Formats: sequence, C-alpha cells, structure tokens
Amino acid sequence: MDQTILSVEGITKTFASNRRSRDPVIAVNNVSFSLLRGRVLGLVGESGSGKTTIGRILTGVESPTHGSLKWATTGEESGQRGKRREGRAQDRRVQMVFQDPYAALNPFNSIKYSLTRPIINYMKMNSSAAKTKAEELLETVRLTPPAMFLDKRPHELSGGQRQRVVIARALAAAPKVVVADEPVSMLDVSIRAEMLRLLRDLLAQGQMESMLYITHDLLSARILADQVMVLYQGNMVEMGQTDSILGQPMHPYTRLLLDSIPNPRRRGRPLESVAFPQLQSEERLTTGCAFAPRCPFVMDICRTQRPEARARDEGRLVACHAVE
Amino acid sequence: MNTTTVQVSTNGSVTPTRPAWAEVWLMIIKTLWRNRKSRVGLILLAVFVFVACTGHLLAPYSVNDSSFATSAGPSARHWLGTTQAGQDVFSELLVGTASSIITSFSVGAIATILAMLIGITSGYVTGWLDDVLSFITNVFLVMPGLPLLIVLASYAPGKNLVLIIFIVGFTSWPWGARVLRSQVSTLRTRDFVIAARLAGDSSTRILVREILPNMLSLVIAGFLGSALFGLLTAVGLEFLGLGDPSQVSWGSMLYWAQNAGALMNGQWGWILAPGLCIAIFGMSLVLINFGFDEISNPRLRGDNE
Amino acid sequence: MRYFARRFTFLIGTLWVAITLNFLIPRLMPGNPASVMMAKFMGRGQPINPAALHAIEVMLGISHASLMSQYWQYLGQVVRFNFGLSYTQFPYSVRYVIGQALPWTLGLVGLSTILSFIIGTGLGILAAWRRNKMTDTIVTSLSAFTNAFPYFWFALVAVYFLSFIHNWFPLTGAYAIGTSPTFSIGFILDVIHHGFLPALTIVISSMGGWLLGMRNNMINTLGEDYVLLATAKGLKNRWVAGMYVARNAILPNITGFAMALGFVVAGSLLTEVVFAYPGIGYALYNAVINEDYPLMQGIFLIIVLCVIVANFAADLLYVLVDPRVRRGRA
Amino acid sequence: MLRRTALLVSSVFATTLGVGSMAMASTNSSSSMGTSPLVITADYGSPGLTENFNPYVSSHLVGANYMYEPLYVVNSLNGQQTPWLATSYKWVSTKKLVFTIRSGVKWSNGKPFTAQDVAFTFNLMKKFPALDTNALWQYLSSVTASGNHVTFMFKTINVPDWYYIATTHIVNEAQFKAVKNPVTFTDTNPVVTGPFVVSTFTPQEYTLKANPLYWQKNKIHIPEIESIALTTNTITDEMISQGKVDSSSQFVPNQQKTFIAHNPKHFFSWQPYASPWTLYMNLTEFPFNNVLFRKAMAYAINKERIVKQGEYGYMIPSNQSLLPPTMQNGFTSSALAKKYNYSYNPKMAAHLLAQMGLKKNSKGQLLGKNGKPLTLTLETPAGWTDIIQDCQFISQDLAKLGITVHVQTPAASTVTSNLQTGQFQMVDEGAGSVQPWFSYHAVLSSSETAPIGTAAPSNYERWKNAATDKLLNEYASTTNKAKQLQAMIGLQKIMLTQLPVVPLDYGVWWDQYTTLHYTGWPTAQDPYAAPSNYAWPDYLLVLTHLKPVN
Repeated sequence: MDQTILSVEGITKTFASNRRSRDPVIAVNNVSFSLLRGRVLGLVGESGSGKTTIGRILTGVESPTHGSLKWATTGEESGQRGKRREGRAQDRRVQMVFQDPYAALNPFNSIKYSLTRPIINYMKMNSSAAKTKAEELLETVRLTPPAMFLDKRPHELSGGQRQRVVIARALAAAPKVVVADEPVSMLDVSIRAEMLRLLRDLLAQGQMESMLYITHDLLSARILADQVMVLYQGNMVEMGQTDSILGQPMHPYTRLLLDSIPNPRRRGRPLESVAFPQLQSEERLTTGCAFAPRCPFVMDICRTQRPEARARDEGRLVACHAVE
Repeated sequence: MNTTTVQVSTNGSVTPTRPAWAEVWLMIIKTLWRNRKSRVGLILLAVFVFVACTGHLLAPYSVNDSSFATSAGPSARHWLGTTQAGQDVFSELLVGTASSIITSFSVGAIATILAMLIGITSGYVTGWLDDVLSFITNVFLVMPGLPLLIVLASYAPGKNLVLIIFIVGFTSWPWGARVLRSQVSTLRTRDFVIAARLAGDSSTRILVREILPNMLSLVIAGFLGSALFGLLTAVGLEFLGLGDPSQVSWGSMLYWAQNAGALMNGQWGWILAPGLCIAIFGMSLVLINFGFDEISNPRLRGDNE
Repeated sequence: MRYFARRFTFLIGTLWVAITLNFLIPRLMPGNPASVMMAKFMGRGQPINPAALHAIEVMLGISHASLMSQYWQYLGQVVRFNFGLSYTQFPYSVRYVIGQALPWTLGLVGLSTILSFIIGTGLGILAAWRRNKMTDTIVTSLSAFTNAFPYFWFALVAVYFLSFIHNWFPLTGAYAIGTSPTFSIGFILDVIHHGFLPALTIVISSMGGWLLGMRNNMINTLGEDYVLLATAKGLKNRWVAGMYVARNAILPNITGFAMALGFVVAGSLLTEVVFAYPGIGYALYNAVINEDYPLMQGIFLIIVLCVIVANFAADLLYVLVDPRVRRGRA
Repeated sequence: MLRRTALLVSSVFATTLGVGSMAMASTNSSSSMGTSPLVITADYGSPGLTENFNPYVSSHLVGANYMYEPLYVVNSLNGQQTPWLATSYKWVSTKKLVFTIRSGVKWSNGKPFTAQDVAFTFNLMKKFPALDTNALWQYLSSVTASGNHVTFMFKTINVPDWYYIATTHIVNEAQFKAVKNPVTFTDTNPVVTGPFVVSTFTPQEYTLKANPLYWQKNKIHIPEIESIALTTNTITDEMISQGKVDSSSQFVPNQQKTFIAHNPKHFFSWQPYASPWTLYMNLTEFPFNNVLFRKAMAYAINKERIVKQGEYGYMIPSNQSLLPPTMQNGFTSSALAKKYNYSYNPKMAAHLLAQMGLKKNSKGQLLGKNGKPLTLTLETPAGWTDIIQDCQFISQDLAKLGITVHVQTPAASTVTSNLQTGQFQMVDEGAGSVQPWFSYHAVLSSSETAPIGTAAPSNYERWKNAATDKLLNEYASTTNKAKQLQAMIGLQKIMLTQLPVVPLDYGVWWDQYTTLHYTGWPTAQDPYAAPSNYAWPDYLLVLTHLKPVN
C-alpha cells in the first residue's frame, strides 16, 4: 500500500551567507524521506528551519549541495538536476502551491493566462483546448462558474479564490507531487480548513500522487498530513505518523512546539512569535546537537556529538541523545 | 512591488480583456494622475509636446525668413526680438521645441533600451556574464560623461543632431542599467516567476510577460531621467559648438545668442527664453518622476495626494 | 581589507578602461592627426616645405608603428603622466598646462561640491521633516526646477546681471588682473571673490539632487521599525530623533556623493567656460575649439582620474561611517 | 608643477622688492612715470597664458612681435615698405638679393646688432626646417654676411619671396646659438632689437616695458604694455565696453551698439579689408567642372545679404578678382573689373544653368546628369558662426534655383584635410595671402595642387592651367614693375573669365581701440598700418605712432 513515489536521500543545502563570509550557512543538513502514494508528508518547523528550502529543492528551483532525489517508478536520479543552470525548464512532475497567493500570481496577467501556460507548455494543447482544460481545472478547485473567473485579474479575486487558482495552476501540469508551502497561512482563518480539505480531496481524487505539506503549524498538519517530519535548523529531529508525533512527542523540540500552540484552554502565544533567541547563522554549532543551546535536557554529549536519527516503533525516527 | 491598488470594475463576466501591457500603462497613468506633482508635470509635458507638433504652424514667421532688422530687442512684432541674421527669435523658439524634445526623447529611448538590454541581462543571468556586465556598468557609471562626450563629439567627422543623440544616448545608460539589474535580480526570485518556471515557460517569455510589466514604472522613470540628462547634455554640447548649429533647437539658439553677444546687446529674450524652456521642460520630467518614485517606493506614497 | 582590495581593483579597472578608450577614440575616428598638426603649424595658403613637415612630425612624435606597439608605448607614457606636447601652447607639455589649470578646478569643484552637498542635504532633511507642509512643497518644487537648469545658462544670466550690470563680482578669471599668485591674505580673499559667483551657480544647479535624495532617504528611514520603536520608547525630543534618523539616512547619500561628483565636474566644465575660469574645464573647451587633441586627451584622463579617486575616497569614507561595511557584510 | 613653484617664489621676491604690487585691478592705473600703460588684449589665454616669446614657434605670444624686428616693415594693407633693421635692399640679379643692415642698432643686452645676426637667423632655419614655416629654403641656396651686407642667393627664381625674407623676425646669434633645440625653446627672456622688453609674466597677463636701448627711442612714448589674456569673447566684449582696454583685435558682434555706443567720443573701430572668404568648388567633379556652373554660382549668391546679415555689416562683397581693395593699386585693371561684374542676379544664374542643359523636374528641382535632383554639400568649420550663417544664406540662395545644398560643419582640421585631399564639393574658406602674387600663386598654381586623394598645399579646387602657370612664373622671375603688372592683369582675367574659385566677401582686420589714453591709431584717413595688434609686422608701426593723452 505504501508505495514510494519519490525518495529524498540525504540532501544537504548550504548557502554562502554572502560573498565575503567564509562560513556557509547550512540550510538543510542530510535530510532523507520518502513521499508515498496517496499520502501527505508534513514538514514542520519554525522559520529558518530549512523546510522551504527542501520544498524548493523538490521543485528543482534549487539544487541540493549533496544528496539526491529519486523517482521510485523509474529509478531515475534527479540529483543531476542540480547541475542544470537555473532558469531552464523545470521537471513538471513536481509543482508548487505558494504561501502568498498575492505574490504567486502576476498582477498583470489574467487568470486564463496563468492557468493555460502549463497546459500549453506540457500538454501541447492549442489555446482553445487549453482554455477548456483550464475551465475544468477551475471547476476541480471549485471556482464556479469558471467562465466568470478566466478573464479576471488576480486583484479582482479574494485571497481564497486566488489560492484556488494557484492550486489549479499546480494541477494543470498533471504533477506527481505537489509541494504546498504554507498554503493557508496567509488566508483568512475562516477558510483555512476548507482549503486544506480541498487539497486532501484533490489527492484523494488522484489529481496528484503525493504531497509535501510545509507548515509551521502543527495543528494544521493534523488535518492534512499523514506523516510529519520536524525540522530544527536544517536537521531532522523527529519523524513519524502524525497522530503519534502529536500525541506522544519524543524530541524536546517537538514538545516545545506543541506546548507553544495556542490552546483555547491554555493561553499561549503562536509559535512564530515565541521569543526564541534567534542565532546568528555563523554561530550555529557545527558539532553537537543543533538544539543543545535551547534544550532543557541538555547533556555534555549533546555539545560534542551530533545525535543520530534512530528508529523507534511504528517507523518513528528521533534524533536525540536524551531519548533512550 | 506591491502596487496593485487599482480597482477595476467587476461588472459581471463580460469584462473585456485588456492585454496585460494596456493594464500596466493604465495603472501607471492613473497613479501619476493621482499625484499632484506628477499631474503638473504631465500637463506641462503635454503642452511642450503640443508645441513640438504644431510649432511650425504656431510660429508667426518662418525660421528661414531673415528679412527683419538684425539683432533687435523684443518688440510687439517680434516678442523675443530678432537674431543677428534677422530671424524671429520667438518663431525659432517654437520651431526649435520639436528638435529639442526629439533629442531628449531619443536619448532617453536609446539609453533606456541599452539599460534594459544590459541591466536585465545582467540581473537575469548569474555568473561571469553578470560580473562582466556589472563591471562595465559600474565603470561607465563612474566615468564622467560630459568630458567623454566632448572628446567623442570633437573627434566626430561631422556635426549633426543624429550623431549627438547617439553619442549622448550611448553614454547615458549605466544608471538605468544598474537600477534595472537590481530590480530584475529581486523579481527573479518572486513566487510568480518561480511559478512561471514551474509552468514550463521559457526565459524570454518569463522576462516579457512576468518581469517586464512589473518594472515598467522603473523603466519609464529611467527613461525620463535619461531624457532630462540627454537634453541637458545635448544643450551643453551645442552650446560648446559641438552640435549642429544649422538645426534650430533650444541649444543651438543659446549657442547663436552667446556668439552674437545677445546679453550685451540687450537681447535678453534670446538667452532667457530657450534656457527657461529647457528648465521648465526638464522640470516637467522631474515632476513626473516624483510620481514614479512613489510607485516604486510605497513609503513615499501619500505625498500631497 | 578585502573590501579595500575590491574597490582598488575596480579603481584600476576603470582607469584602464578610460585609458584604452582614450587611446582608441582618436585612432578609430576618421581623419588624420598629422594633417591637423600641419594646419596648425603651417600658415594657411602658404607654400609647404616637405622637410618642415617631416621635422614637425618627428618633433610631435607622430608614430606610424602598429596599433599594439603604439598602445604599449601609450600605456607607458600615461603611467608617467606624459601626455606629449600641447599643440596650442607648444612647446609646453600637456602635463604643464594641466598642472596650471588643475588646482583652480579642484578648488572650485571641491568647494562647490561640499557646499552643495551640505546645503542640499540640510534642506532635504528639512523637507522630509516638514513633509507635505509649505516648506516641503516650496523646497522640492524649486529644486525640481533648479535640477533641470542648464548650468551654463544660469551662469550666463548670473554673470550678466551680477557682474556686468551691477559690478558686484568680477567678470572673469580666478584672481584680479595685475596680481600674481602668492600665499597672502589679500590674494586668497581675491581668489574667493573671483570664485564666489562660479561656485554659487554650481551650488544652485547641483544641490537639487542631494535635496531630493536626502528627502527620500529620510522618509524611508522615518518608516523603519527601529525609528518607530525609538519614538515609541519615548524619544520625545524631536531634534534628537531627527538627528538620529538623519545620521542613518545620510549613508546612501554618501555613495551618491561620489557618483554625483562626475556630474558636478561636468557642470563645472561649462561654468568655467562661461566665467573663463582658468581651470581644467575651460582648458578642455579651448583644447576642443583649437583641436588640441593631446591636451584634450590628457585632460580627459585627468578628469577621470580625479573622479574615480574621489569615488574611491568616498568608498573608504563609507567604511568609516558605516560599521557594517567595515565588518565586510554590507 | 615645478615651474609653478618657481613662479610663486619669484613673485614673492618681486613683492618684497615692491615691483609687483598687490593692488587689485591695476588696469589703467597710472604708472610711476605718469603715463598709463598701453592695455591690450591680443593673446588667447586657454585657460592661462604660457610664457613663450620664441617668434618661430607658432604658439608664441603676440608680444614677441613688439620685441623682435624684421629687416623691412611691410604694410599688410598696401605693401608699402619701411626700412627697419635694413636700410636698403638691391636685386643684383634675379638670383641674388643684397640687404644693407642698419648701423647703430643695439640688442637689449647692450651688444651691437650685425649682419652676422641676420645671416645666422636664416641659416638657423635651414638647420631646423621646422622653423622655416614659410619654406624659404625651397628657393634659397645660401645666406651670407659680409660687412653690413647680407647676401641671399636663390636656387630657383622667386622675386616675390622678398616679402617673407624681409619680414622674418631677426634673432640674436649669441642667444640662439646656445639653444639646443630652437623648435621647443620658449625664450622667456628674449634678447631683442625692438621697442619693448619683457617685464612681468603671469598666466593672466604679461607686461612689456620700453627698451631703453631702442634705436628709435624717440618714437616710443609708451612706458609699458599690459597685455591681458583674452578669455571668452563675451567677457572681453564686456571689458572693452567698460573702457578697460586700449586696443583689442577681435570679432565683436554688433560693436556699434555693444562697444562704440558706450563712449562714442573715445571708442573707435577701423576694420580694413583683407583677403576674401571664398567658395572653393571641386573642379574635378560635375557640375563644378563646367565654367557656366561656376558663373551661375557667382551670380546666384547674394553677397550683399551675406555681409549685412551674416557679417554684421563689417564686410563688403568681394570682387571676383580675389584681391582686396587696398591691394588693387597698381595691380588691377578697372576696365576688366567693370566688364566682369558678377553682381547678384538670380535670373542670369538660372539662364546659365539652363544653358548648361540642366532641366528641372515638376517640383522645381534642378536635375543632374543622372536625372536625379542636384544635391550638393557645402562645408565650413564648426565654431565659425558667421561663416556657418553665410553658408546657410548660400544654401537658401541656391535652393531658389532648385539646387539642394546641405551645410556641414565638421571640425576645422577635417575641413582642411578634405580640402587638401580633394574630398569635398564646396567649401567656404579664406583664400589669398598678404601680397597679390602669393594669393594667385596659392590658389591657381599647378605646383600647389595634387591629384585627388593626395594633399594639395593650397590649390584645393585643383585648377591646372598652363597659361596661369606661365603668368605666375613671369611675375616671379622679373623685378620689372611693368612686366609684373602685365602678368597680374593676365591672372585677373583668368579669375574673371574662368572663375576657378568664387570669392564671396573680404575678411577684415579686426580692431577696437580707445582714445582715452593714446592717440595716433591707424585710421581710414591715415592707413599707415593694418590696425590689428596681432598684425605682423604692421603693429611695430602702430607702436611707433602712438602718443599718450595728457
């Protein structure tokens, strides 16, 4: 049942922080996972944890410094994609739903234009056939009647409508994998759940084979994701089935995340604004556990030795010296 | 460039589709019109363009008519007096508007096209080509323009307007190129550009359909800046005698007036009028650019609206 | 230091481009420099002695060598500031003529650039501080107008009204006729008296740029979070707050300062012509109208050198003012 | 920069000695001798003056002309000869010329002036051809001194060359012998025979003081000449209109209003005519190779309008003979001039063009041989505003005949180069020289022309005519006045009937002077010299005529 679509093997991504600094920033550090057919993997972490970078590597917008992507069906390595120059045609099998529907649609182009581009490019359809296909897609994302939307421009639509257009455009390329990068965080609270359900339904309909859902919000992961991977400063700290992670967090960082979720009964603050001391990139530890400076259970070993990800029951992976 | 504040009516599904570029222009003109300074600039510019188109009809006399008393001061028949050769100065001013504005706009156009070619290429590609183009841009940015122009113009085999336009145009692109480069390198990482790449669009299409419309206001601002610079530089060259003195323009009028000792001779109109026209025309461009500053810099918005 | 090295490489690169352009332009243009010289040195319409022609060619170093070897020779000469002999001031060297003119221009341009920077920046702060008030409207509109002035036209009108009609300022020159340059109070006052009006016209025509730039920077900085924070924290004293903002807003203007130097130099060229100020711009003008090509090229290189060295200096100044650059992270 | 420091140091010393006073605007302030200095503007300071009184370097200061002297002073207007450093000359044969040198003349260093100095001067030019800008040694074979005689031997007969020999600046042998390279010598402390010697120099002005050893000391009443650098025309115009300058020789637009009107009792200008501005046509090309077309040009151009509206009324239309009115004395035939009077007559021009067989199209454009409208270019140097204006008038005049003329204004050197190599159609340029024969020789002699593509010295239009050469040669090889006149009239006839070039209007000797401090200036009534202060050797006459006003 759990058929792997795309496996991500040990990807690392480093950026030169700027031209004059000698220490590169490690955005993603040796992360591996598999996207499974019909399943949604949630990628959770605070901003700067590398989750967006992983999403961009999947789409091919960026290439990993080390590691590779492998399509399970063909065995094709996608790692060499990194050698291609940026700006070339991308792999249509991975499409993306962006965080900000305002920024994801060019204000000067009509909905029709944005939607038909992938159809024309990938399906080799002429423009009238592409228009019909675009109308179908709009219906699929429940924007009806489609004719009313096609000739509009982004600023004539509401945020939720725009995000549906963005989703429709992602589907237009008939992708195997969709990367949804915080698809609801900019939307009105009232429609977030609906949007997440739409994505869930689209996966169920077979509009795509698998999905990577990137979020900082563990609660929304509960709605959409089958599995969750928690990232801390580019490192995978914990991974497992969504219910088990939320129900029984093992890594201290996961626990911290859960504790900081606003709870109607327990007044708290949303995660993004928790006043964690943000560390300067150069000052990140290159040895030892990345979380050690903030960890309440820190031990000597944490500062000298990087914890390996170790398998637990139910396919759970945890990288922590303190968890035995 | 969070500028999509224009509301377009949404009367049903029959909204006629405007081409994307028309949309861009409409937005720009609306924004400009809302700003008081740029509105004044637009009106002034319109007046000058009108005079440029109709100058030869409005002029009371032909500029070739040298049958009047020579070197006369202002009078009822000759509002700004006559030249040393007996031509009507006011007629020259009206007729000269066309070539001055053509000079200004042509320089603006050449400089803008070069700035776009170099700046956008440099911003869109990475690696050695960007490095080389950026270096060239920075070098010409630092290179003092007028001395270079003087050297070029004085070596040129003939003196004519087209030559001046090309020489000035080909040396005034770097500022625009630099601005456009940084804008492109920002836009290149925007979500909608990434989306277009994921949609399989070619680089050229992405440039034309996604990036360019979003920097049109910068391009026009650069055009206006170059047009002003071009006019002032061309006028300076003409004043130094490096232009084409047979071409009636504001700059050549100043050249002739200065050579004929116009001020000494009490012919203040001959010197003042072309200079004022240059300054007011230039001011209209500066004022319009105030509006563009506000389009590209939201924090400046709210000025005198 | 890496920043310094990068800027220095750029300085050398720019110089090299300028030198190469200077070398190529006359050689790519049609026309024969030798015939220009002949026209200069021989009386018109008089018989020409072929021996004299040859002698003059040799004397002026007209070379028939290959372009590449001429180029190497040229580079060697430029490095030693050897630009050959001026045609119009023959047999004085171009270096000598430039040496005579350069101090006056450096003084005039230097003084007026600094004045215009200070006045323009000051008014820009004022305009931003009183944004959308009467002061702002007047100051910005006026500077839009002065920004579009042709420098030389303004100078023409000024010299006519203030010097010729009213005799408030001298008509011409850098010091009174009949005096010799000495380091005395009287002479220095005389130089200032002569330089005042040219400097004034340059200041008025060039300060608009600073003003508008500073105003925009100020408005941007006023919107920055840390300023809002400072205000919220109760930095009630408007003057202190203003200075706080201005100090940060002035940074982009310093790079602009160096950039704009090229424009000020260009403006001063034309102003010097109008005032017959014995500086480098007036020398360039005369070189052009007299077709003194060696002098013209020498002056071009010197102007480029001055502008890019000033740029380099401004870059270094920027390091001193902005610590972020010093740490190499800007 | 070293020189500058030296200058500063020396002027500091001068100040302590009380010589160079720090007085502001010392212009026209009385000197210690009670007489005002003569204030002139003669040199362009671009941007400042450079100290150079070497008379053989083309960029020398005009002041050199007031210090060095020639053997004879020849009036540039009418050729009248005044013995100067020589008392007489004699053509022993057409190949041998002997000058007798004045005795009692002293150099400013106190040493006597001798014939040896004269011979040295000419032999120096032989040794350094770059000094020989009048190409004397093309004709000379030797110059020797013996006693108070200097003998010039010619290898080629050239009688008119006397003029260039007689007006050469004579230098001091002892001084110039010590100079390693006289071509680049700046001669800041000249040893001279003339009325003035160098006093002070700054980049803005220099002063010359009277030479106490001058041989005609009784004729010099000027204690000091103050020569202020010319800057821009406008600024100089403003200075002369304020009476700050006694003598200025430049183009002043509208000078009646801008200069004379400021003080009509004391401000004057006398600007006599010099050699003409001339339309050169490329005679190797259609349509200029047809004399009918050239005649049509002479009739078609409204010279009256050119002088009145293009030249501020300073000039008069030129006679087709090429010689200025002052030079026509004894050299012209008035009967000829009357017979060939090319006054403005567009109808005649149209008639001549029709006679050539040129047709017009429906738009009134004259068609060339290939059936296309006739389009010509007319060049004149950039910056010569009045000539450019004249060219525009010419263009308008020819447009009335259906000929399109494009006026082009390249750099002066480009125009010269185009003229020399024959790559032009029409050019408006000065033609002619100080003496009639030189004018004709330069413009008409086949020895002064060259094939298209090769530089021609001065016969730019490429007139090649055996009869012309013969007449030129006849004049040059005789000292007989009657024979010379015969040759001259023959040359004029060629000019008038063949029109190798079309003279347009006479240039003038620019001149503005005031009688505020000095009188005795040359005038129309007393044209004893060309009035311009750059006129060599004429201004020596002016300086010996001027008398201070009390």
